Amino acid sequence: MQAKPKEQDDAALLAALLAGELPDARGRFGAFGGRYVPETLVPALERLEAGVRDYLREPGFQEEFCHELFEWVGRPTALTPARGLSRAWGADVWLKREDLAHTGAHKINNAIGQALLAKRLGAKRVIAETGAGQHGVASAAACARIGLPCRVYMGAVDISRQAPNVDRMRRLGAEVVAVESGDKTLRAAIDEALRDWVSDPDGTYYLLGSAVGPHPYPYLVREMHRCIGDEARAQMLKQAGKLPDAVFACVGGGSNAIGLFHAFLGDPDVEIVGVEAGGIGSGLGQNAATLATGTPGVLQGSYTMILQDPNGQVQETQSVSAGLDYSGVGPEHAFLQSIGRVRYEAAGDADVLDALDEVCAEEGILTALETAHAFVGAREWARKNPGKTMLIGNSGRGDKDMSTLVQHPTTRARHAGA
Amino acid sequence: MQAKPKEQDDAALLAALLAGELPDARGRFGAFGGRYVPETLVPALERLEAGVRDYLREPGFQEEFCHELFEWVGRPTALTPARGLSRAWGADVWLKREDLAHTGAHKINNAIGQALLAKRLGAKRVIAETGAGQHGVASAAACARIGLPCRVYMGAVDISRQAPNVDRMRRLGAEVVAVESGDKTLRAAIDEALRDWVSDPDGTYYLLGSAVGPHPYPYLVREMHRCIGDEARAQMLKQAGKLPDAVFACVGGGSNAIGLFHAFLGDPDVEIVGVEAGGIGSGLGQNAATLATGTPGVLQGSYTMILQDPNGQVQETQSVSAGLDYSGVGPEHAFLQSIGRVRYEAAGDADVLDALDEVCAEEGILTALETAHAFVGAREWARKNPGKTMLIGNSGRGDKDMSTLVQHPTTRARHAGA
Amino acid sequence: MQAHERITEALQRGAAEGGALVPFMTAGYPEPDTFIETLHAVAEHADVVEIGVPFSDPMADGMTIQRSSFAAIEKGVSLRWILETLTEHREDIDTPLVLMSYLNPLLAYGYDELGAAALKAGVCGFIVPDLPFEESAAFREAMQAHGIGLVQLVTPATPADRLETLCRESRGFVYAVTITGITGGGAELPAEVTDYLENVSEVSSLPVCAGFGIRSRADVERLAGAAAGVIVGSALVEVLERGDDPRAFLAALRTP
Amino acid sequence: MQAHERITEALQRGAAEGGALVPFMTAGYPEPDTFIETLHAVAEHADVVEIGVPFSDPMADGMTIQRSSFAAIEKGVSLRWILETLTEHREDIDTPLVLMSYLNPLLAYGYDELGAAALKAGVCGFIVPDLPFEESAAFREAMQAHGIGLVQLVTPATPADRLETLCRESRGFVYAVTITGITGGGAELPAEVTDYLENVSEVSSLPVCAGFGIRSRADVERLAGAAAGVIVGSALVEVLERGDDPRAFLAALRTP
Ligand SMILES: Cc1ncc(COP(=O)(O)O)c(C=O)c1O
Ligand SMILES: Cc1ncc(COP(=O)(O)O)c(C=O)c1O
Repeated sequence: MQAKPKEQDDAALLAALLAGELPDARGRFGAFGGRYVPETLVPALERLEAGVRDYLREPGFQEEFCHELFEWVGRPTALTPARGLSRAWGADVWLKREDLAHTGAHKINNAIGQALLAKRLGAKRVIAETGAGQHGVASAAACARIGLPCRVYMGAVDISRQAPNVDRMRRLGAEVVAVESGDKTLRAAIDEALRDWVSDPDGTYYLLGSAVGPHPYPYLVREMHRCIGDEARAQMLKQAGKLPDAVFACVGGGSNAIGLFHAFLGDPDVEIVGVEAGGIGSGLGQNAATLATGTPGVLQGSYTMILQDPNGQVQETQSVSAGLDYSGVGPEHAFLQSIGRVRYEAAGDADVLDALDEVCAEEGILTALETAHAFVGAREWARKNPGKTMLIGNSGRGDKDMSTLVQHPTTRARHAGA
Repeated sequence: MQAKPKEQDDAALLAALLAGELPDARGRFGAFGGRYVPETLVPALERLEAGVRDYLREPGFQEEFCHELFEWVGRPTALTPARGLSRAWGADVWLKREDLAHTGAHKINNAIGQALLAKRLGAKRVIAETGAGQHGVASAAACARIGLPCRVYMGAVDISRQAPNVDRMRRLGAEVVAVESGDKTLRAAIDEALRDWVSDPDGTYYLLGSAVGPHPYPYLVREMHRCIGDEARAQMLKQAGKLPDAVFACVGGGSNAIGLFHAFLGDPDVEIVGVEAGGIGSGLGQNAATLATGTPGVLQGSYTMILQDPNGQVQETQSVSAGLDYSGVGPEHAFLQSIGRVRYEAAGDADVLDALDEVCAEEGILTALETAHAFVGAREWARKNPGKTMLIGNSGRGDKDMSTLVQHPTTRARHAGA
Repeated sequence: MQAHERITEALQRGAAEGGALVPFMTAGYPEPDTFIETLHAVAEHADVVEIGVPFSDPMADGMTIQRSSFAAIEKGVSLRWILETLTEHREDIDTPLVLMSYLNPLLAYGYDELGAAALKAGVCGFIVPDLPFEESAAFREAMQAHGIGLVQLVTPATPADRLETLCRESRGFVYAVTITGITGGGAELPAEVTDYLENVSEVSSLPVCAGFGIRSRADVERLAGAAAGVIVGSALVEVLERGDDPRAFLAALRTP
Repeated sequence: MQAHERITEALQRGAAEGGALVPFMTAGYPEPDTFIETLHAVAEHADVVEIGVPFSDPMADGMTIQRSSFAAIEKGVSLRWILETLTEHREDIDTPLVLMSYLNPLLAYGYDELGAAALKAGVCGFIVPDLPFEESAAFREAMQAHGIGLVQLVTPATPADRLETLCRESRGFVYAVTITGITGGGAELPAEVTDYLENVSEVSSLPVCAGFGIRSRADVERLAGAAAGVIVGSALVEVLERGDDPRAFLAALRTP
């Protein structure tokens, strides 16, 4: 990150990624990634890295993980032909249905996988952070399933705007701790979880919820979610009879997106688009479009794109969706953007709400506000590329968003007037 | 129903059911069932019956239905080995995960199936009733998917206690009509939906949400849900390597139960238990344990077991779960009870809340309050029958129940104290 | 003469006098105490009186009759009480009575006992809105044993062959529902209503009474030639609800 | 003499006089206006002063330092402002200064410019809590070019071989974190703390300062023999937060 890396061949970098050579020994995807943490956490992260190395590809662990995904999470999730949207957009649209996974979003893949890893590593307790509450609920559920106590850090602001998820976590046996510091949302919750971990790096397993943070988390979380893309690619071939022309996912920290994208990175004819939160405008503080509008920096353990002022102070974000409301992004996305393999763009709040309504009306699927961002990007793409086959990662369900949604009445209702 | 049917051979009746001879031409399961509706609806029900006859077994319809179940609902739903419960109960417990189906409960199987049928029958609009809101949400989603306008009748009391589901229905484009008459809960909503239907029997399709009502609904709804049991039976053989010794499901109207039970009725060694809402006591009006405590009568189109006073006035019910809070029950269950093939018992509110917490803590699954009744019955059975293999229908998720649950704090939390 | 023939006769007489009038009142509404008093008042301008047995789930009824039904149940009105009260005042009432009841209260009472008790109470027939013909054999037979008739309902949507069956099997009169809908609906009587009623009247050898949505003298006049009589339900229950005198209302329906 | 050697020297002097004291203060807290005034007051009883650069995400800090950090950012305190203000008052300050900063403000400033500006401001070293040794080469080299040192932190959990590396690569002093935890934690100093510090002191050729959780004269006395000096952070920031005079507090830490 120091001196600008000299111009490198993007294709070679992509090939290195696909060959499993990235992240490299220093936890880097090209310039991005690394491990920027207090000294206290270095041994803990080294232990975690060793655990990842020892267990992740070990047949016994893989079998256990796959069993939980199949038997408990409900994988494979469906691939839905979106007939209404296809008609409306003049395209052939398919949805990868992570909203059908246990607890209602892709987050559970990672939560159960890491909970199994925590158990192997002999952890006595698990901590996690959460923004919208989805990762908190997923962690609470996974820890109950595996039999580990779980504490979830959540910003005080998020606690009050995502009350149902707080109740779900508690009911699932997790302790929810309100974070009153910083911006009292996701970033502050991660900071607080890191503080907890620093205080007990041996007994505690930090179950990070997105493909962010210090190495090996971005890699680990991607591996936990790669089932999304692996399944979707096979399902496209089987159900649609071909690969999509373009793939779309929303990007907060970037876990659902990286899980979906990875399977298609090596397909040169597949265009890949990540959609971030465009919030209420393009100015600093008005959105959470880290890749589209941010600059490189170090946040929460990783060198990546972040939203910061000229002094390096990380900025608060703005988005109708709590789960994308984050000033950083996974370093692998920063890498994929830097080598031009994935394009990242932003979707504004108003378009997002409209897209959510369109998905409801056309498909009978109440998608999450986060997810609706992907549909905005896809819809625009369809306008410019008629008749193409498209795959959208439907990362979660919108039940958790009702309190926000009721403030924005739908205009698309198709009533059964008497 | 008039004169007591003379003693008949229960085995012969069961055989007739399994051979598809029941319901008979008059829509009867033995003494139960039939079609008790205003004359205006007779032609509409005859059309529906013809539609069921014409389409239900037609390969084109079956293919379309199966596709929607697979691609949109997310079937087959998982069969989960419940390791925590198995340990706690000293049994081998398996859960059929209808909570993972689109919109969060088994209700969607029936909703999408009937919506497809409505389309075939040329309906201009769909009406539905709902109690807890699950069938309303499922109907709203299915109608959006199929492209039909949808109106949902819901008791005013239920509207205020299940607000999130009301918002979900509206978001999915349905019109929700508050029913202010009668007990303002599910029974009143069915009455009101029937009144709507009487007013436009030609253009309207009434998408009834449980295995109740006039013929052919109990049969039609069962067929829509038989995938639950068919899948579960095959999954038990594959995953557990054998059939269960006992099968459990909660019973409101009885749709999830009949869907699960049917596949096992012909397995003489499989004990089958339906669990109704025991509410706060065994007195009339204190529960919704229709089969366990009711008497035969005619309610909402069907001769079945109902909760009534000596004057034949149908009684209000009491249960912590809105979805079981109903004074009637599907006639096929009354029949199965009468021939001794299925046992029905009641679970009281306090036990239900405790069982819900146990499932959360042991399995990381926030089950619905309705569903938790089945766990009460199963837990008791396990106590008396150690070491057996058990299958429980996990009919839905409990997200919708949070407002009720927060009033009953859990005592099982396994906290990650620092 | 069988009980149900008393209905037929009264309606034929009414028809001959310019059109029969069958008012509907919910038993014990607005007050159980004034049931008989109200019945007398209503009967003054009636050829036959239809008395509603309140039920918890009146699926074919609109808000007005629902309200009256729930209020009556609240105040303890039951089929048993209705029959006992009518029996007590049997001597004072010579207008033929028809009970309108959903099936379940009848089932709960027990068919065996019901026929005799109803006859004793002056009940000549039953209207059971949720008992279609196919399900009605047992009830019809049980009532028939006491000469009490089950009135069949027909609707504009009833197919021709079914209409013939229903008209043939009806007793007392044929209840021709004018609209597809529930009682007390706000809808106008449909344009084709007279054609429909004339057709039913042609098929039926019994008098045909038109019911549902009949509220005014104008309605009555419109149907006069096409049916033997009219049934007036919700409009009358509204009068009772307001505490007004049913006599004035019913008289106005009869007199141009 | 390189800038980082000034730190070492000052600490050795302090150690020889009964134990060095390194107070930590957040720059521009409680008020930017009184930054230099506060610094003078703190420096009076300090061998080296550690100045905190406020950061939006202070992940290794407890509530006290977080609060001071957020307050300072709110009031416009930035690395640029700190260096400019220190440079303005360069002449008045002869205590060696160490800047404690998370990495991102340093990155944003730019390493090339930073070394020169820091040197001009009297900064002799950096403590960067989220920059583990493996990631630090570029920063160390850029600072080293100006003689400015990067202080390495070690903890009770640091393995022996790593401890050796860190002690060897540290400049100015070695920061021995006493506890596994964040600054300002409520925990007591652990029983084994002196063994641990003695071990670090043995491995390190530089003075070792113990930091985290040191709040009182008693703490200072306890660690006196085992380390060259102590770093007092949260306890001092609390004093500043209350608006009390830091001199009295620091003097009491020194005097038995
Ligand atoms: C449904 C859903 N999608 C997407 C996200 C964003 O996270 P990520 O970018 O890590 O997938 C969240 C986070 O809460 C979420 O709940
Ligand atoms: C989750 C769940 N289970 C069970 C029921 C009860 O209905 P049934 O007995 O028809 O399955 C409901 C009704 O809302 C429900 O939501």
